[in-house]
Amino acid sequence: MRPLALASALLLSTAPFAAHAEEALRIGVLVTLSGPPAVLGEHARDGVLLAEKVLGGKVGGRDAELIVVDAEGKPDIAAQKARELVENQGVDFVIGPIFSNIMNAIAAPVTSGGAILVSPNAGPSNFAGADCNPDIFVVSYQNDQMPQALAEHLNRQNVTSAYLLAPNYQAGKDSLNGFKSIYKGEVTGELFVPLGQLDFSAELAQIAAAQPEAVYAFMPGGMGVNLVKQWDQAGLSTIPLLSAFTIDETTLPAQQDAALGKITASNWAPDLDTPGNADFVKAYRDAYGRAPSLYAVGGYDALMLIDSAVRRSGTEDREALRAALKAADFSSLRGEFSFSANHFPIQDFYLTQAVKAQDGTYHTAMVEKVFAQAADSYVGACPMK
Amino acid sequence: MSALLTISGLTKSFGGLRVTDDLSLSIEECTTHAVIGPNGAGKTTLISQLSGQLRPDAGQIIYADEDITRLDMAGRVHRGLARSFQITTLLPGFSALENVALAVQARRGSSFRFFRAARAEKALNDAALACLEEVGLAAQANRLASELSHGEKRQLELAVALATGPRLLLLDEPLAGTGHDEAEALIALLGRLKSRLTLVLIEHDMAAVFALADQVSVLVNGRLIASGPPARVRSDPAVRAAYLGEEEADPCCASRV
Amino acid sequence: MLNLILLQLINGLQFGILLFLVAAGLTLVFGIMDFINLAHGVLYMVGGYVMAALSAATGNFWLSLVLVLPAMLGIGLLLEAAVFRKLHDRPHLDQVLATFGLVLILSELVKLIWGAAPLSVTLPEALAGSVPLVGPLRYPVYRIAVIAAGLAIALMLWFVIARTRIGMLLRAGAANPAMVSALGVNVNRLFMLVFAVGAMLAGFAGAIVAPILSVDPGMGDSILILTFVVIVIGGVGSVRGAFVAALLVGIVDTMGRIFGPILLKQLLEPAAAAQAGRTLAPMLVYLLMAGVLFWRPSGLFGRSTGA
Amino acid sequence: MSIAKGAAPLVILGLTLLPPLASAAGDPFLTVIATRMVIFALAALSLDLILGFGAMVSFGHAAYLGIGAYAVAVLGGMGVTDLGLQMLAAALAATLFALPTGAISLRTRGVYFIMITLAFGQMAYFVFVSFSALGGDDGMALKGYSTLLGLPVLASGTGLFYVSLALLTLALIGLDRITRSRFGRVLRGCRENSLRMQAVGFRPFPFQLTAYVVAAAICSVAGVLLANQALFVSPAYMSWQRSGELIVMVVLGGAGNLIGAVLGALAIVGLEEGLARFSHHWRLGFGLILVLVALYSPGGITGMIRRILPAGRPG
Repeated sequence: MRPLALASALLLSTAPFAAHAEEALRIGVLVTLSGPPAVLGEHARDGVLLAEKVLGGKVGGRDAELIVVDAEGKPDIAAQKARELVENQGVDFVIGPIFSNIMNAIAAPVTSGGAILVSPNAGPSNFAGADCNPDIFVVSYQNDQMPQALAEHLNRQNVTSAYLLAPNYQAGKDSLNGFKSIYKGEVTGELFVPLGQLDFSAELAQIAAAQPEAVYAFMPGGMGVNLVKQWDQAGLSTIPLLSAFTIDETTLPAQQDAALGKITASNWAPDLDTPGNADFVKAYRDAYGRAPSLYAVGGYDALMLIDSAVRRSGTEDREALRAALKAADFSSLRGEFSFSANHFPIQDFYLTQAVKAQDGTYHTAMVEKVFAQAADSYVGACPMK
Repeated sequence: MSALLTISGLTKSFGGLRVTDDLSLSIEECTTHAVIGPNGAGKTTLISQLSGQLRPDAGQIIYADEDITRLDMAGRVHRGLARSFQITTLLPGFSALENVALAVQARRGSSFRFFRAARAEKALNDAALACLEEVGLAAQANRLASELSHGEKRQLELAVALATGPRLLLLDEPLAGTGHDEAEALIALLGRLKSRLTLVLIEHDMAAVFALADQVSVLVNGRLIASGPPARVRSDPAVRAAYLGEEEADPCCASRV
Repeated sequence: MLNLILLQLINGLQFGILLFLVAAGLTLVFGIMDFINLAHGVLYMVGGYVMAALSAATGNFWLSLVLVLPAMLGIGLLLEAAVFRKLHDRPHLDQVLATFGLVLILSELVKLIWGAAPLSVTLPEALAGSVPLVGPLRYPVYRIAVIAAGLAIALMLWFVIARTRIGMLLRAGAANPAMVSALGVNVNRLFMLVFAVGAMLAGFAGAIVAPILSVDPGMGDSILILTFVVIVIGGVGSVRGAFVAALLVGIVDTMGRIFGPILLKQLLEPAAAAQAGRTLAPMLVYLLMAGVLFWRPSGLFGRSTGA
Repeated sequence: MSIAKGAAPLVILGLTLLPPLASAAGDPFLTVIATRMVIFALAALSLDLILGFGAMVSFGHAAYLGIGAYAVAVLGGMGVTDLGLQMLAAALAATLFALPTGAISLRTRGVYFIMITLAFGQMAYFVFVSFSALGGDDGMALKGYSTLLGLPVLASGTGLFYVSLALLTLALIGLDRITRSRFGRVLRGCRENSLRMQAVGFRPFPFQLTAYVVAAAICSVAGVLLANQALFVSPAYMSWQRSGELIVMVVLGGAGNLIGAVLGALAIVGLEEGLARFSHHWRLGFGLILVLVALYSPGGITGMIRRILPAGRPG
């Protein structure tokens, strides 16, 4: 049990209180904390809470109250909880969510209710393009960028054929399309598996028969754990598996040795040499007993972004606040960081791989930089300038 | 008199067991025809095939000059071929009146009426009450079927069957499990019905059988071994050997006289 | 191509055997005791967690696997005494409500104890790696062991049901539940036994898949529905039906998913085939179930519901 | 039925007074939660018609919630925002899906019926998951609320609440009459003993199918409202977990007396909202409550009320 998490959960029951001269800043944290993918939400939440602790309980120099709410992985429930946060709890910011479908559901209730949405993870293409919104800031990435980084890596390695694997739903299709938009070699096969499938023996047999030069997989959460564990068991260790959202610090405790050496794309890793990153990793480990992931970084940076903007402009003047957020005048754990016109980040992307630390725990580690200060490919479709 | 119901070559097996074996029989209009036989002779299976609950493997059932072999239960009821059950199958959560009213409703008018409360429909209730009166159960009209005594349930079972407006009534052991007085009353009631309906009666109570039946058929192992007027069947040596003798030899199974 | 089809058949078989292990206990509880148990999938999950905890504590796969059995038997008996016994002769819907509640309780307890992150169990050395089949195709040793274990248990169940007195009672109970009590058997004891053994089988299934699949709080959910599909296709109460249906579901799902899109490509233009394949693949087992129930409304080996 | 007669007006009245009381109490958000309660009450109520009165336990009822919601999305996308038209289209679509699937499902009985309805529900779910034009698995946000006679009545929280409540009341009255009509009597008769009903000359099939379709249509209206409440549609609305929740609502409240379904929905949505405020591990307590009700209160909430208030027997 994590006392901090429980304490934050209990915070939710505190009633709204009367306005003070310098009212406390209220920030909702709306992430999925139940169901199979709960661990991603926990990482993001813990990242936010750690940032608050680092800031000494104050955000933007003001007392801050964090209200953590479970999106339950259900879009309609998340939409209702978002409305409750904005209309009833009167939050100024909502940090969330983890999943793209939840993002689609909560964007309108949050922004039309007068709050600003800061996404620690989800970055669906519509919000990067035509549906971009002055009150939505995504501190993570646009979903396509991870597969694109891997495709670019394969291009540079002159890998001429690849086999693709993704769950059968929107994000899966988007991910493969993202990969194909960059990849110059031949795609020899594409397999879609039902969402939630846990046994990949059939797909692995197909891949074994096809013997491609490389495989790209997008297999988030528990599905990724199983895919990676079954990969070597099926005798595929000779075929490189490159993946996005499949191997990270949330899945490594279960994948363990099976993930070692496997390549993944990321915008961050625990050993990334940026100011404050080492301290963050240590503080996170000390506080929560596990290695932070990119989800934790998303949560941490989200609050740090809010802190910088409120410090700079306050919350009274909305235009000024937006401008202050857009300026991104905070020290990201990822180093150099700025926003495109669509409020998605311009940042570096890396290849990482899973490694085993001396203490027996697992984490991802830098291999090389693929893109330097890259923006996403949808920014042109965004009317905001 | 012409035959109202004609069965020819009726055959039904469960697994390897032939429960109805090439059975042919014809039943005249306005007669009472009893089917008797030892336990397991296939009497209830026969009734179930006649009523449409079971489909025969082979053979034909002609009712009122129509081949009804493949017709379902409801279709037969609408043509006047109704049945009662040996094991009471009333609607336990419905009142006695409602049990009967449903049967009236099935016969009269559409049941695709969605808004008027059925319980308040006078025409249905009056007809149902008349049926209850006929079987002597009018006083219990508003009690739940599940609360009635066993004998009352047998009476209600009959009332429901009557309410379907039958021309031929298949009665599967209507006296089963009733006490002496209840049985007397039911026999008297069947005697009254006999004059206006065709009855096919399965019954273990030999006194009742010989009091009511115009014709008796004896079924053993799914086969018809004798059929005819009661006196002739009673004296048939094959019947005595296969059935009646055995009954008389065993006092526990002896009929209530 | 032929080799590949063969390999996929083995994959389907292995998946089917796994489903059978979970389904066997449920079909008995359901068919004989006429008890709808939504918590059966959670018992599979608990088996996985107990296995993960034990192997972390002992560091020995085989010892843990052996210890899982009594542990799950105990959990089964405990649940039976606390909840299931009281619901035995209640309407199905009360059972649905109670066991739905149990699903929530056990899933949340597991999260409280072990956290939400998936856990894993290390493969035993002896069963790691894979054996070559044909050409580049290989098959994991551990999965062969899973097939063998599943078949052994199926055989054991067959022996118990076909050759022992308890089996006789179970068969009688499946055909006619009233008969069991008429035979002078203590129905409550029989129920307790069936339920606890069912829990043990489900837990064992959870334990042996732990090294291939991750152990997470959601693992019971997905298996539960598939298990119900299996026992309904097989016919409620029939262990033989569950076995056949489990293999059928496993093979249809695996083969259909892989070869369905290939077949569709022969019939439709590529884009339409890809779309149709993606739409149809996840529904395959449901189409199979609807089809079976359309032709045989009581499943393949179920007793006819009659009138 | 005496429970329904007594409790229904009280429940409706209580709900009617809720928004003004909520704003007086300084917690206007209660109205949003109450709207959700009312919408799920409508869905559960429709399920009770087949589950409680027809003994048809559908494990795919949430499909109609989804169909209703997508009707709003599709028509809204075409510029048709009128609530009446959307409800009509939703009911029509639900009928079109319910007719063939209901007809096939009704070949089976008992648990086989439960599972075949699950199969159809899952098929509907996967069709919408793979429907890219409607957002696929991600779902899609709606551009705006439905309109009533051209007026943006639903855009305000209280407007949506009262429209939902009015529809719930209408459904409650309508279903109360239906279940007591000739039709309803046949349906209840088939629940108690299908063989008996055939023996008096009824074919259960057309009655059961009609009830199945009516329930589907009503549930789709709840879907229309749900889409308006969340301003979002997603296949998640049709998942089997949702169908299971609807069953649990009906059973918790007490099946076969209409008001039970309403009370069950109110209780479940209320418990979810209420318990979630205390702890993220609220499911522990929630599960415990369900188990305790199942063990110690046969007939659910209405069963409990019946035992506390010794009313006359039904009839």
